Amino acid sequence: SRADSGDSGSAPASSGAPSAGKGPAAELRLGYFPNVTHTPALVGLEKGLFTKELGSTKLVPTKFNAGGEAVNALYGGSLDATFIGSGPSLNAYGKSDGKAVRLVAGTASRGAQLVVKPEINSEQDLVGKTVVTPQLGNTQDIALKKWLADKQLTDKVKVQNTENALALEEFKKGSVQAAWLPEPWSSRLVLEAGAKVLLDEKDLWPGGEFPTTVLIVSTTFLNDHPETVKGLLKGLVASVDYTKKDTAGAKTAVNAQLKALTGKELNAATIDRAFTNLSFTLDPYAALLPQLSKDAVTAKVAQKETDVKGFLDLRLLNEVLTGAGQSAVDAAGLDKK
Amino acid sequence: MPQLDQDTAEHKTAHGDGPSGAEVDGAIGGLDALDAPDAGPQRSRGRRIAAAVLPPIGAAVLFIAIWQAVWAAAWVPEHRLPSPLTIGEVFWGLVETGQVWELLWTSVHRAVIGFIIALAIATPLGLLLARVRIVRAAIGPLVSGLQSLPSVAWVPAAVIWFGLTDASIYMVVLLGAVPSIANGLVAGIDQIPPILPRVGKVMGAGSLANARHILLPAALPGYLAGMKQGWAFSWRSLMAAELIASSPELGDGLGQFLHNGMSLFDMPMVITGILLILVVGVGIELLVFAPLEKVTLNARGLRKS
Amino acid sequence: MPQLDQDTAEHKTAHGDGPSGAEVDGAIGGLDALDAPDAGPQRSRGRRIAAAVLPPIGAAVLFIAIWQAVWAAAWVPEHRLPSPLTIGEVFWGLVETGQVWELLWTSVHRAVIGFIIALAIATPLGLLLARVRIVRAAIGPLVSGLQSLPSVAWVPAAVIWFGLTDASIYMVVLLGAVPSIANGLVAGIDQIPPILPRVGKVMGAGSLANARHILLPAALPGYLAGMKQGWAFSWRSLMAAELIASSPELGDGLGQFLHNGMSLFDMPMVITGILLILVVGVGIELLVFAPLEKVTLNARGLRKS
Amino acid sequence: MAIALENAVQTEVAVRLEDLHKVFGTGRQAVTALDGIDLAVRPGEFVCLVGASGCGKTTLLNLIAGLEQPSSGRITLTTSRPAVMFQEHALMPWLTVHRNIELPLRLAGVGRAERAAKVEELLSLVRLEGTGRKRPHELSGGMRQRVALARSLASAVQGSADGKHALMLMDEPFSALDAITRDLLQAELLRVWRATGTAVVFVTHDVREAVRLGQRVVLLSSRPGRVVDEWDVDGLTGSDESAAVDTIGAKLREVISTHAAA
Amino acid sequence: MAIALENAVQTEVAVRLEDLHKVFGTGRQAVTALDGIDLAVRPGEFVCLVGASGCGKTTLLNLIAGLEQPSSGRITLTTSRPAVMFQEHALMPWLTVHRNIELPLRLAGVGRAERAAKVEELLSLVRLEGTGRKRPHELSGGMRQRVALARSLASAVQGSADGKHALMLMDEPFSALDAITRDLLQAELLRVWRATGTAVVFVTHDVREAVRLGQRVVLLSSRPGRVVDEWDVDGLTGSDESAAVDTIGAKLREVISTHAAA
Ligand SMILES: Nc1ncnc2c1ncn2[C@@H]1O[C@H](COP(=O)(O)OP(=O)(O)OP(=O)(O)O)[C@@H](O)[C@H]1O
Ligand SMILES: Nc1ncnc2c1ncn2[C@@H]1O[C@H](COP(=O)(O)OP(=O)(O)OP(=O)(O)O)[C@@H](O)[C@H]1O
Ligand SMILES: [Mg+2]
Ligand SMILES: [Mg+2]
Repeated sequence: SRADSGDSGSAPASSGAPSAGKGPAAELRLGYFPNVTHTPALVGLEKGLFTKELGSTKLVPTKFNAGGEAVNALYGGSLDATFIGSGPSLNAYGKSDGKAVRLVAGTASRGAQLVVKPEINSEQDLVGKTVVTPQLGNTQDIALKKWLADKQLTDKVKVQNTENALALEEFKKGSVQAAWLPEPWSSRLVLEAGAKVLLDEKDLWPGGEFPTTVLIVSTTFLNDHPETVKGLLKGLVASVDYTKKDTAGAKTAVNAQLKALTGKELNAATIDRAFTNLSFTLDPYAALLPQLSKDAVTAKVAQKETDVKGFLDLRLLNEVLTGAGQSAVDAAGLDKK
Repeated sequence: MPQLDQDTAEHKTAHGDGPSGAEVDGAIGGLDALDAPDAGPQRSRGRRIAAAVLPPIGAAVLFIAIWQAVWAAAWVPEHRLPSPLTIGEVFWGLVETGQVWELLWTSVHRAVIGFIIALAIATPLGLLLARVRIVRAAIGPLVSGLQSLPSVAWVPAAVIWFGLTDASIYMVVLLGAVPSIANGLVAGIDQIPPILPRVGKVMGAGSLANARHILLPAALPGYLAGMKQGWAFSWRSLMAAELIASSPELGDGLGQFLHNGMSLFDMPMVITGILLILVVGVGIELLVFAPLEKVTLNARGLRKS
Repeated sequence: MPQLDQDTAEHKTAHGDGPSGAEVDGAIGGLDALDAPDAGPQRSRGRRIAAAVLPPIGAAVLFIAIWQAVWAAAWVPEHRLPSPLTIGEVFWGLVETGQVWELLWTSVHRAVIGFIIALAIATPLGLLLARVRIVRAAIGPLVSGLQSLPSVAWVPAAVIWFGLTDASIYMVVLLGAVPSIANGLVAGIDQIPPILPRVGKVMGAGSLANARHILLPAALPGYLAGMKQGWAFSWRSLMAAELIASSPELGDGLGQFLHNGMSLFDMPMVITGILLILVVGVGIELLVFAPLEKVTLNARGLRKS
Repeated sequence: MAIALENAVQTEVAVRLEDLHKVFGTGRQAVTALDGIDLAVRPGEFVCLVGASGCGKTTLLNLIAGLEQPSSGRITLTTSRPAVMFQEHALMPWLTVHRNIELPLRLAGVGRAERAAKVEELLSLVRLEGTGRKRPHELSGGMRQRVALARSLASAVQGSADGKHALMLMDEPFSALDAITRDLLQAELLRVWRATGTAVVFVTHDVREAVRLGQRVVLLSSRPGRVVDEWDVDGLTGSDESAAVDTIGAKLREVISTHAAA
Repeated sequence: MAIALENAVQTEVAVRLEDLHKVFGTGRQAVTALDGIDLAVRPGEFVCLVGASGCGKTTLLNLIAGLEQPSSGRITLTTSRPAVMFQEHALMPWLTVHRNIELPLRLAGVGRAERAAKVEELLSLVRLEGTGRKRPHELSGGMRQRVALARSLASAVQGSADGKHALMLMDEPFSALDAITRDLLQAELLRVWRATGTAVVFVTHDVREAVRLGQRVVLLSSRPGRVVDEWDVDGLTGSDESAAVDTIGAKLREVISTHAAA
């Protein structure tokens, strides 16, 4: 039978304040994606906001192309923290039986829309049509499938997973008629392919907010180097503040990063529209996480609900926020098992 | 006493007295089998089948045992290395729901069709490349270059031309497999002893008859090796092509299954996917290529039974 | 008048009177070159180089011309099929910023290192597979099966085991290239006329000397073909591996560049990426494999120079 | 006009070689295999070529067969495509004995039944009844040579079917056979030759064989290969025959020793 | 004890074959190549094997060389590893002539300078001076055979260096050579044989050659291969020699015709 000792290192330190750990880490390996939904990450990197707060700790930013590799890298210990979609973050927590990762802050919310061909005016018009989402089990995929289930359209609407750029191309050609996409792709479909918005996902959530991007940290790293994580969070707070204050500057910073990372920037109209649909906040909207986890089951991308209790660890974030004179965010009781 | 000396060559065998010396040597001697002459008298049918089936099964059992041991030792957490049992369960789940047949059918029939088309294109292409100097000079390096293009590179082009249809998938598969098979054939033809095409020529064989009666059969061993590699390319390209999109029209194949496992960070799903792909690969090798190879080589007296 | 008849074989050649009959035939006759005997007297150095360089350049020019024509006809919208000029501009941009050298260097040096390691592993593996019956029976089909596993399947495992390091990338490359090279060597060895190892044996060559002096050189043509395919595999696997992540440590390679183009559906970038990859593929073929092949075949009298 | 003229001159010639040169390789490595060969073979004539090992006999046959291009000089054939028996057996390793012999017949489009009958006949002619289903690698050296002989005879018979003069080129066809089998096959070859009126160019290193079989014996010198002498040996018997053998042998010895000395 | 006893008996024997059987294939396809061969070769003895094409001579050599396993029976060698010259030339196509001949010396670990000297010596022995840098495909059939001869001589010289009796197995080594070259090389072979005291088992289809070279001629019958007769032909000359040739030839003819009739 299987010995259980191996995982002790990653046992949650849920009681008491995070202990002093092993002092600041030598380096922090931070994952992120070249997407506008990761704006605070991109701005923080572009403006050097993380480095400033991390002091002697060397920041190693790592750009990922897919969530899978980022989570595997976290699992494998070659990544310490990453910005990631809320859906995959839950998955990363659940698949490691609640051991590998902790959510330490929100980053962005909202910013996903169901955009359709102009002739589609209601959900009933979607019957027999194809709707695209970016990837099986990602945030928008779950949202669409949950929504379809609610409207009892599950078997009447075809769901196709394709990369965002391909979705745009297919939409232009008319081989797909609708897409549930995150920014900036919903904006690009509207602006470049004449799509119209049938539904903004924020309308489905009470208060109009839901987590889109969050910051997760490897549990081991959190236990060993709380100061470093705190530094990272300070940088993130600064970056979110900056983004809110100087939207134009943030847009420039994002485009600069995108240009460097992918060789292409977003055009002004797209980034403007994307920014209006997104909101950048440190609140992970913890209260909604259990619902998201339920939705995954409803959407049939997970067999069983992930128990999200213990997933959050917002103490460091709240320390930073209160220290900066801002209001603390609520963990909705999910910071305890 | 020279005959006590190591160098003294003494071969002793008697008809039907159990395993012949050469065989036992082969099993024990490892590398020494490099020099073992063909085993003497014929072995029984049962023993021959056993000799073919036991070693791979032994290898598989050994592999699973090591895996189980590593897992039990819990060096790595469960979510990184699931136990063989977990995989077994996932697999069994696929079998129970019948999904496994759908996955296999979707991918295998596509790969087979793609491969056959590739063969039909690559064979004349390979013949031209091998025998017409100007064709070789003009596009030979290009064909080799194409081989090294990753299949995903063709995905955008395929989608633009053919949309999200099977045609796109076949295009990606063909671009993977054709250069490989053609190159294999070229290599095979290059190695033909020059006397054989000359024999064809003096017998008055025209270009086509020469290709049909001399070049292709003479190049067969190399051609088969190229086909094997071509099959690998088409199967791998298919896996890449199946990632283009998952949609009800296209149906789910193994590539999609693997990809879904990776998007959901579901290691058991990923490993099951890998094993399924491997099973297909090994199965095709054992059922198609190994027998073909054996027949080809035996007919030419190139391999000891 | 029998000599006016088609069948009358009449060969007429005079020393140094311009292009020999065989050559002209070869250029005009297309498929008939299948039967053309080797061109008579030696050609000048300049003409030989021209014969090597002109056809591929001609093919490239033809290709670009067709492309430009299709683009000019505007059958497909610009964003799906950019003009050759646009590509030229993107490419020039890469050259001006020096980025192209970084991309090429990162990918090519990784591929070369990976390939060399693969060669070092695959050669003994191939020898064992080819000559030790039990090894072949046990893991032969597995090696062929591994070949058909898409590289991306290894990515999760590689990332978990080796993290975001070059080691991960090399693991993916090795798993792609080793089975292919080993299989090529096995195919090469299987085709060795059995008399040659026997000659080695009667000369008292031990296992290693036999491998070194007889098997490897005798299998060289087939081995080279396997190496070529192995290179294609390692290059393709590298493209898959480079998608894992990009960080300052890992650097950006061609795979990453291509992926960026694809995730934006930016056709000029995609096509530039494809062309760069192709250039490397064709370059390696022309600079490494083609000369090696030529030497190997010529030494054996297998190809008319 | 030139053609018509040539035609008139050549009606008596099956193969005409004029000032034939063949050089292998280039520069310092060049080997002059043939250096100005002039030779004419009449239709139905049996010519034996003898010469030292490496003097260019095989090269000459290859040139006649059109398998190599002469460096200079001119070859004219008025016959149908020659049947060739190579010095190496050159059997297709993937075909059974039966199918190897059948191959020229298949290529000529002969029907299945006729092919089978022909192959059986040829197999018994070369004393290999019952080995039709074996592969070349299961045969002894001499057996392979006999299969190659049977194949070239099949090819010859086929070639001569189109009404033109036929031609056979044979390169040491009996070298791997024991004396008795060789005697038998020599007799068979002569029988086939007489029956079909095929011209034969026959390379051998056995002067006795050359004299026994040939109507004319041509001696090549080596390095460079030239025709040094010819003997008419048609119909010689008894002591005439052995005298011819001795003469030719002596000349051969002389040619070789000059070469060795040079 | 058995070993010691055998030892005493065998000191006079280089090769001993006892009731040797060799069957190729199984079931209905089986070919009995050798059917109870008993033969002993003394150290330093020159034995010639003759027999019809396909009677099993090559098979017998392969068994002695350890390249095939007998179906039953027993082979005992008291010599060092035999040097073998195959019926096919079996040259390594990727090696130059020089390197082909050098190969056995390299494998035996002979130093570079010594190897080069030895190869030059052997090349001139087989009258191929100056062809060292050519590849096998650039040679004529007879030249290839001579290279193979030189290589087997290199191997023999090497094999005998360890103080034991040496053994050479030669399978029709002169079959592709013209009469003159053959005479020269026969003389060279005899010289080497006398100088080194090597036992030789020599397969040939030329009875004259067998009588000229051998001390003993062994005649194999074909299908199944058995020893039908042996002749002591040591030191025969003149008319004795041609008488022996005639006797053996007649017997060979008789054996072959019985077979053909059966
Ligand atoms: N492909 C080649 N390349 C270079 N040299 C060659 C080639 N073929 C033949 N030669 C040379 O040409 C000469 C004549 O060779 P050829 O094979 O015609 O001799 P041959 O008379 O048939 O001899 P043998 O009786 O030994 O078969 C030889 O010196 C040989 O080395
Ligand atoms: N590998 C094999 N498989 C099957 N049969 C074989 C094999 N090798 C030899 N034989 C058969 O064994 C018999 C003897 O062959 P072997 O080669 O010993 O003849 P040989 O005496 O050397 O003849 P030759 O003078 O023609 O070379 C032949 O009938 C041949 O068909
Ligand atoms: Mg010759
Ligand atoms: Mg033999």
